[in-house]
Amino acid sequence: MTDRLITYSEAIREAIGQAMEADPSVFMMGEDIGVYGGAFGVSGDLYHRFGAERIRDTPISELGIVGAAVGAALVGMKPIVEIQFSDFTAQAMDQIVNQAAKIHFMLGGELSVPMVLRAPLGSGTGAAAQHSQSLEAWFAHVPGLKVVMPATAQDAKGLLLSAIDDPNPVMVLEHKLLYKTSGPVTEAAIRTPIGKSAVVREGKDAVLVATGVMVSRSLEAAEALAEKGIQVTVIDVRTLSPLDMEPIEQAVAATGRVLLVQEAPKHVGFMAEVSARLAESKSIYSLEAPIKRLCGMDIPIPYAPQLERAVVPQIPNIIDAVVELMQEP
Amino acid sequence: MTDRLITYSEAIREAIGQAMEADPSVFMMGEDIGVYGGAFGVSGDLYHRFGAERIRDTPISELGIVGAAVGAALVGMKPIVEIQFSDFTAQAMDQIVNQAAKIHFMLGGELSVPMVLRAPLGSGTGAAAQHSQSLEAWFAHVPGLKVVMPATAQDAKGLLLSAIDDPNPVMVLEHKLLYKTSGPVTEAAIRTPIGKSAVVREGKDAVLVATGVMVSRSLEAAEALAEKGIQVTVIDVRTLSPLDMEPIEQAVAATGRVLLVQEAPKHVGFMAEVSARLAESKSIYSLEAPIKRLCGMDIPIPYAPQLERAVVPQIPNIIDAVVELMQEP
Amino acid sequence: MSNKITPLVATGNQTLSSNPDAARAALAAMWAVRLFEEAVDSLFARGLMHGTMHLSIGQEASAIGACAALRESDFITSTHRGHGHCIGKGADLTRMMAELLAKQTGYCRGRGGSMHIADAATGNLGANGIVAGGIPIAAGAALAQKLQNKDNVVMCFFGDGATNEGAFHEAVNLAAIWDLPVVFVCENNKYGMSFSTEKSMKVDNVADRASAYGIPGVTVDGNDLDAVYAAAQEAVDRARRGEGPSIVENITYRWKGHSKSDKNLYRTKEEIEQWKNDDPIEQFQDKLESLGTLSRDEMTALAADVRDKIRIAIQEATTAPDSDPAELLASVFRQVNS
Amino acid sequence: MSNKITPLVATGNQTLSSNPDAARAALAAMWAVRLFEEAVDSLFARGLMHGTMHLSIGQEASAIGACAALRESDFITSTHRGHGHCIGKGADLTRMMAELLAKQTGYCRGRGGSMHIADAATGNLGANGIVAGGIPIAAGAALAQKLQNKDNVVMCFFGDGATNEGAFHEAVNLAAIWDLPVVFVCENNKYGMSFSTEKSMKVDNVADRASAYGIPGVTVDGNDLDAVYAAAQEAVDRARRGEGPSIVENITYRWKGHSKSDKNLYRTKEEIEQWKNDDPIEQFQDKLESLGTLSRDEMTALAADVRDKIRIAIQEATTAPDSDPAELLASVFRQVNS
Ligand SMILES: Cc1ncc(C[n+]2csc(CCOP(=O)(O)OP(=O)(O)O)c2C)c(N)n1
Ligand SMILES: Cc1ncc(C[n+]2csc(CCOP(=O)(O)OP(=O)(O)O)c2C)c(N)n1
Ligand SMILES: [Mg+2]
Ligand SMILES: [Mg+2]
Repeated sequence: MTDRLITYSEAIREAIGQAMEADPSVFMMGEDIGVYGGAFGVSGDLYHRFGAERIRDTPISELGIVGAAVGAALVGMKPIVEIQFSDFTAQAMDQIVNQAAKIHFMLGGELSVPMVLRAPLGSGTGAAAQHSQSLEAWFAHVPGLKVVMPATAQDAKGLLLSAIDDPNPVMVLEHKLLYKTSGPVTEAAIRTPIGKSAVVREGKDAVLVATGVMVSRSLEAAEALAEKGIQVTVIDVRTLSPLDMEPIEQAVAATGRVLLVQEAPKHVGFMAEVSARLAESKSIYSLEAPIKRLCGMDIPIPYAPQLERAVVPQIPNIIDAVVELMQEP
Repeated sequence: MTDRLITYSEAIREAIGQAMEADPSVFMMGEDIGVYGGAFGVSGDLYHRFGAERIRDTPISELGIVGAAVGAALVGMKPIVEIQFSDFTAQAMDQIVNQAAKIHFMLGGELSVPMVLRAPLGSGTGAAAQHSQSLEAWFAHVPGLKVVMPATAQDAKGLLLSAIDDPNPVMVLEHKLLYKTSGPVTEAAIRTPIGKSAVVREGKDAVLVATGVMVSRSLEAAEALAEKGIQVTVIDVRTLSPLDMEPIEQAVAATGRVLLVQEAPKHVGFMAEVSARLAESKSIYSLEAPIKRLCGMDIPIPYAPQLERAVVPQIPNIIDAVVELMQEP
Repeated sequence: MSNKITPLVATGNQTLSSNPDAARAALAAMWAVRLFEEAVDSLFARGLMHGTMHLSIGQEASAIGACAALRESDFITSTHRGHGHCIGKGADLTRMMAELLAKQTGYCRGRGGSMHIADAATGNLGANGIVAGGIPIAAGAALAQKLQNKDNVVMCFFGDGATNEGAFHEAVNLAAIWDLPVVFVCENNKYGMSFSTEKSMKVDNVADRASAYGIPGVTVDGNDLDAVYAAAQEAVDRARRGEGPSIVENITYRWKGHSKSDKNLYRTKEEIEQWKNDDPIEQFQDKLESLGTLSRDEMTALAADVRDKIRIAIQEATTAPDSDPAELLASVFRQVNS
Repeated sequence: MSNKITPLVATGNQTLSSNPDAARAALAAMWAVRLFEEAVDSLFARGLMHGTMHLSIGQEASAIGACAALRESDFITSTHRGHGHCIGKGADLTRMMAELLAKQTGYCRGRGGSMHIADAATGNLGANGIVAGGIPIAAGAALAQKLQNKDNVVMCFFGDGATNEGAFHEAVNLAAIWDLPVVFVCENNKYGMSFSTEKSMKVDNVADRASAYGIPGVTVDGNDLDAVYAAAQEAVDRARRGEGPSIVENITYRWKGHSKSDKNLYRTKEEIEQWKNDDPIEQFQDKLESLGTLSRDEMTALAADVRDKIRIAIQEATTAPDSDPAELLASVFRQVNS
């Protein structure tokens, strides 16, 4: 793997650029993705490289844009839609859920919707409750959608390229706090397979399963725990649907202790599914402690920085939760 | 309790009528709820009893209607919105999730949104993928929303009246297949408390936890199982958020075996949360078998009757799953 | 062995009624819609069909007149009341019937039913169970034509009620600002389910809404096949020339209830009767006779021929295999290497 | 101890500039918006404020002229660019500043920030972080007035970009068909973030969209306080008389970037400079002087007085307690017996 370091945003931009060069049917639609360069600067100079037709600025019409992507995808294009904040997918749920996700199956299989929907989720920017949600559980619950959450710059590129290749609608949920973080990213148009979880650190005492920005927080917590003599495995789920449980089950079998970490509110969140899968499989017999979850509180994200920090898991919370977990039962 | 039998629809209509007589601030909005009487006949004659102002027919504008309900609720009204099929809540997600659910908290606590949103969910009517979804997991995951799913005529009345009393937004998810089913319903304006699960049958061998139409299917399965000598407890969750785990944990402690039954697709569905709550509590130590889920397949609901039946749990499936469960480990 | 009616024939700035071939094809198509739906209605009444059903009987001229302006390579998006659009674009009657009868040989392999018939081969991107759901999709398909430098047009069907959905507003605006080759055909049958246009909007015509998007909007007698065709052809030509979208509003009426649950409490028997006297098929036949384009005998023979096709559709569909649950799980996603 | 400017004064069919009290109140309000936002801008620049920020500097006449037409019992819904609306309706400057500084004493107890300031006491139903999110809410609040037989009016503020959202379409249509007492005030500052109105719509003015709903729509110079007030007052009176909603479009311009991330790549320095020469406050002051309504000295004193209020707001807010995490869990729902 390369040791070239670029940011998560740059990796996404590079992926889009490479896909658009390779395939004229790939194009992008979104609000302020053109000369503005995107609300989070992700599309950057793509507008100047590919022009206004293929890097298409749109009015503030999320439902219309996503619907237009569905229609374009039905007749041979490969649209990439950027929704400025994942919170605004609420505006487009009909086209995402009732149209894009169902068309291939419901209409008999001839037509399909090779569409990619990119949206930044997560808190930590002081943007308050309507601009900070983590709604991945909604999409993972919808048959017909694939859902990925890249946690590194490399996967931001690799998962997006796989999503663009995929003949089905794929939701790519990026984390705002990761855009400016850097990591080694392969220059070639590499693919990260959709549907594969990744073991990003190995340890014999317990397993941390995380998504999005919680992956890097779990890794930092793991460092601190190592100093306390607790060796933890960290698994980056990467694809929420279809979900790859195998590495998770193996790690749980090996350690007997697991902590599931997500930023989203706990109640009926994604990690409930990981827990339920473990509890209904033979993994349950190798557990030495309850299956613990460390999640966001069931509270809208507040504006004040100290409040915002208080409602989602921070590194010290992860450390404490693992220490507790080691004391179980 | 009364032995007067009325249908689930009649019970809902009776609740709305009693609430509107008792409180002039209660009114209803929805598509074809007036002279048409509602797509499923629920509003029936209310239009003739209360007139066009308070039983308000609307254009086909789900987002607008729900938003109007939010606005009316902010200034002292108690709107009840009927969404013709719960699938169309997709059109209104912004107002439900980004507005109604967050306003009280996000705006500092002075304002609140005492709104009730009624919507029929579920399959079994041959209406195919866009008219048959069970989306309760979405709403249960949203902080600021309360979510109830009445499984009997009595609760259809009692939970709705509690929802109307509640100063917060409440989603009342009714099941289409239950509208024409009858049960004993108290004539007085009784309340079923929001936030209380109900043990609807007791048995020493295993626990069935169910929602919506799966409650009656579980009870029928329980009858058949009793003949096989298997005594099961059946719990009707009734309120998905806030969730009352106490009776569930007690029953699991007593029997050691549990099957969670839902119509919605399995992946990241509501029952994953029930499973995760059991697995992270002391209940896990009293388990004699894995925590099993019997759910809808992760497939859009198909039109053909035999296909439609095949993708959601039927009584024989429940019976088989319990028999299997008894053989674990 | 396909079971289709002969394709519709466009006549440019001539009327359909003045051209024997075009008139024959259009009349056959209208009969096909009428007879297909009458058959479906009775199958339903006899409990041989399940689900629900939205019939367009009385609206045949709107669907057929509009589709007559399209090329084979053009696309349509349709609605819950879509049998007419489907037939107008050239669908196979047996496969349509098979879908409604939940058969493996149906257009959706029995997964969609009446509300979801699609036919990639004839450019039918699908009926839609979501009111206004197809409008943004049509705009997107039209955007694709532009990006692919093709001169195909997308015809987007929807009802009067659909124009109150946000999806209509956003999609028509997108089509307008990007000059997309789409024709928005509003089939204004006076009601969205039970809610009349007098109540659902403060303007007289849906076409009055075009001005908000800076595009042309026309209102025509939707039961007059020639009028519908003329308006549609003009809008299609405009779109094909790259001059952007238009709204064509066809004023028509559904004779049957909205769906199976409709007791018609929101409209009077008189109103229904009055509109039945304005039968689009009768009207067109009288015109053809008076113009001498076709004789009564030819027309009778033509109707009988269509009736046979419907009979065949029912026979073939009834004996076809039921759709197969075994294939469901593998059908949710298109396989990555297919 | 409240820290407010004196309430705005309506002048019926007279101009605000012709009435010393009204002129004084309106000028003070415009200065309050300008100086509040300049203060906020520098607090932000100095890293003393977090989150993001949408400033309305340059648009003061739109917010204040419109609010001047309202009674205390009337309501408003506001936007992400809402400081002007908030002040126009009579908000406390210290509590506003405290909210932006994430303090317990802020309007939202530090939970909402700039994008969510609401003030039940002055009928401000809340700013909204969702573009067009407040429009259906305004329609609903207006419906409530009707159902409660009150003669209050709801003024709904939104931007040009918001009119491309389905929420705008659905809500304006509802207000129109039900003749609701709501005034839709579009603050057309030429851009939705970076997307110009020339690109986002094919009509010249947002007011042209009113015809699609059968309601009046007017476009006025949004930097001319008297013009804004006159249009707003007419629409408010109409609404109060039960004659239904209108769209009032104020053509204006934001001097600052859309938000903190804006590099102004989509517009020219010249354009910005040109609009700065059309300063609504300057304009109004010149007019007051030439009319002899107020003297320069009076106006200077008035501005200085507002500046003190802003200084006090910063002082009081800065020393207020930070918002308290302990109360969060109990604050998601209103308690059932409260
Ligand atoms: C988003 C949505 N809302 C409501 C419905 C229920 N519904 C189905 S058809 C219909 C009426 C549609 O009226 P119109 O658009 O005029 O078409 P028509 O039925 O008259 O042909 C309604 C309300 C739906 N399918 N989708
Ligand atoms: C539904 C939604 N889409 C997109 C955004 C991001 N956004 C915030 S403000 C804005 C521009 C709004 O433009 P306009 O309505 O003209 O108001 P202005 O900012 O010019 O005052 C955008 C795109 C949002 N907050 N909500
Ligand atoms: Mg109609
Ligand atoms: Mg603007």
